[in-house]
Amino acid sequence: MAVREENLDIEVDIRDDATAVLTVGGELDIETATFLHHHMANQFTHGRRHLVLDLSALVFMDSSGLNVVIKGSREARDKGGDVHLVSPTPAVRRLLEITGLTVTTPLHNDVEAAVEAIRQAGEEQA
Amino acid sequence: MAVREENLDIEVDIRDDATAVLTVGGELDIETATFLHHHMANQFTHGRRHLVLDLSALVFMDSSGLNVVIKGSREARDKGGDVHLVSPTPAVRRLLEITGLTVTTPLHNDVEAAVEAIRQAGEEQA
Amino acid sequence: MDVQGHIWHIPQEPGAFARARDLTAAALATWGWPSERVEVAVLLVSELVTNAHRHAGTDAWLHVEPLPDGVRIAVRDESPAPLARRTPGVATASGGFGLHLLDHLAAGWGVDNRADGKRVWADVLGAPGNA
Amino acid sequence: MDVQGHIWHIPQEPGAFARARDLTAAALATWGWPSERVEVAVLLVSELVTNAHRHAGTDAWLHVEPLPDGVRIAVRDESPAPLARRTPGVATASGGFGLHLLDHLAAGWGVDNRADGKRVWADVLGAPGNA
Ligand SMILES: Nc1ncnc2c1ncn2[C@@H]1O[C@H](COP(=O)(O)OP(=O)(O)O)[C@@H](O)[C@H]1O
Ligand SMILES: Nc1ncnc2c1ncn2[C@@H]1O[C@H](COP(=O)(O)OP(=O)(O)O)[C@@H](O)[C@H]1O
Repeated sequence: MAVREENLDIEVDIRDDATAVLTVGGELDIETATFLHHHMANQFTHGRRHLVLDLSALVFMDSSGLNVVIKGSREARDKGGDVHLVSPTPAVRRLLEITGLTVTTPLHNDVEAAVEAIRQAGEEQA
Repeated sequence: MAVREENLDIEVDIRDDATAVLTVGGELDIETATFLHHHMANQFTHGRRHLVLDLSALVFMDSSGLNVVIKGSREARDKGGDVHLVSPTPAVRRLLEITGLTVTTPLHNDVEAAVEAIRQAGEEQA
Repeated sequence: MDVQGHIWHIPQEPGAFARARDLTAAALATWGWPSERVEVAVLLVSELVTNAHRHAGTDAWLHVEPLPDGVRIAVRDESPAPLARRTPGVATASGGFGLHLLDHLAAGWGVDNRADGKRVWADVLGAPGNA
Repeated sequence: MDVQGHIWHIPQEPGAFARARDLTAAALATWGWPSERVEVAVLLVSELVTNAHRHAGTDAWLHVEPLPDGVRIAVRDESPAPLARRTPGVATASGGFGLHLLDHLAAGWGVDNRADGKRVWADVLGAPGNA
């Protein structure tokens, strides 16, 4: 059997100096998790401390994927920002719920709601 | 079914100020181990720091029994003495070997050999 | 069910975890499983094969066997090193979620030890209600 | 062998461990086991029932089932608390020898977890040579 291609697609959309939306599609496991982390770390380097992860096209995620989301969230918080998750599939949502991630990490129904939440929190602070 | 009687018999024979022989018969498990420990501790209180445990009539011993022998040996060594074991049955010997106790604890074929070894060690020290 | 199950060798190579998931999903689809239950089995397979490669550090052998009311997945590795329960903490990002997922998603799971390695198995029931 | 094995409830009461050993020894004697092998099985029963009462803190259920080449002993308790490997040290008197004895004396052993407790099993072969 031919070696199976690992499959994780990430698209980045910069919304403002501090905010980026990452559209994450495919499968997030221990082999692809590093790739996502590189993308997140790269955004932090460029001053984006609010990251929105659009998970609507993510068909699989296991605890290795979860570990990287937790790691990225911690790094974002260290910089005064956060990671926001958007519309996970039912399987990914189940993982987020069972592991308690939904308690600590904001979850939104669509990308614009996430961006709006970040903007409002910023105004309140200002 | 009637409650099974726990069965551990200990006889104590004082050989000199510092040496006692404990003949241990029956079964040594978590329920009876405390009883053996009381006997050993009592000897330490009376200055006997060399204890010979004659195990030839001990038909059963598990890791709880082992733990108490280890504990007693440590206490004996703290006082400058030791615990010597004598002629365990094959089952008990297997336990002592698998757990590595035979590496640290002197084992003798009969009580007189154990008493003689203690005496000689004392003379060398003097 | 007259299918007696599958055994696949999952060597340590790129794409191994995705391949283990694909094989599992394909087998369960053949047996007529609903996708919601396939997803649970596939998640646990991913966790177990990842642990075998990453913690045991050996190749893995994946078993997928039908049960009267579900499926037993089992992953054998060649290391006797025992599993260790970790307290998974979202706050600390320390990992340890794999066994936690087994506790929550499997009807039962276990570890069988032999001198030449071990096997971690988990039972996933076929219908969501009776887990 | 047409004997299908035994299940005994071992409540937390004085003499429990001795009783578990007696029942095991009597069953194996009936099946014609040599005393040297009976001793191994009886030792592991004593370890497992002690762990159930002491660490799980619940009553125990002892299963003794014939295998084609030996016997499977299994002790069920009602606590989901997992086993923990400890490094047994003769120097430190810290205990932890029970699982070490399973590693050495059982042909294989394992833990099965369910939401309502767990079962620790061990296989003891009937003839000393083929362990
Ligand atoms: N197949 C295995 N072989 C050896 N050790 C394992 C295996 N699976 C799990 N472990 C151990 O159990 C621990 C907990 O596993 P798990 O809950 O999946 O968390 P994680 O893999 O994130 O550490 C691991 O950290 C590892 O030490
Ligand atoms: N049935 C059980 N239920 C819960 N925990 C257990 C059980 N059996 C063993 N353990 C855990 O595993 C550890 C190791 O057991 P063992 O090797 O028998 O050593 P010991 O009983 O001397 O501590 C125990 O200290 C305990 O924490």
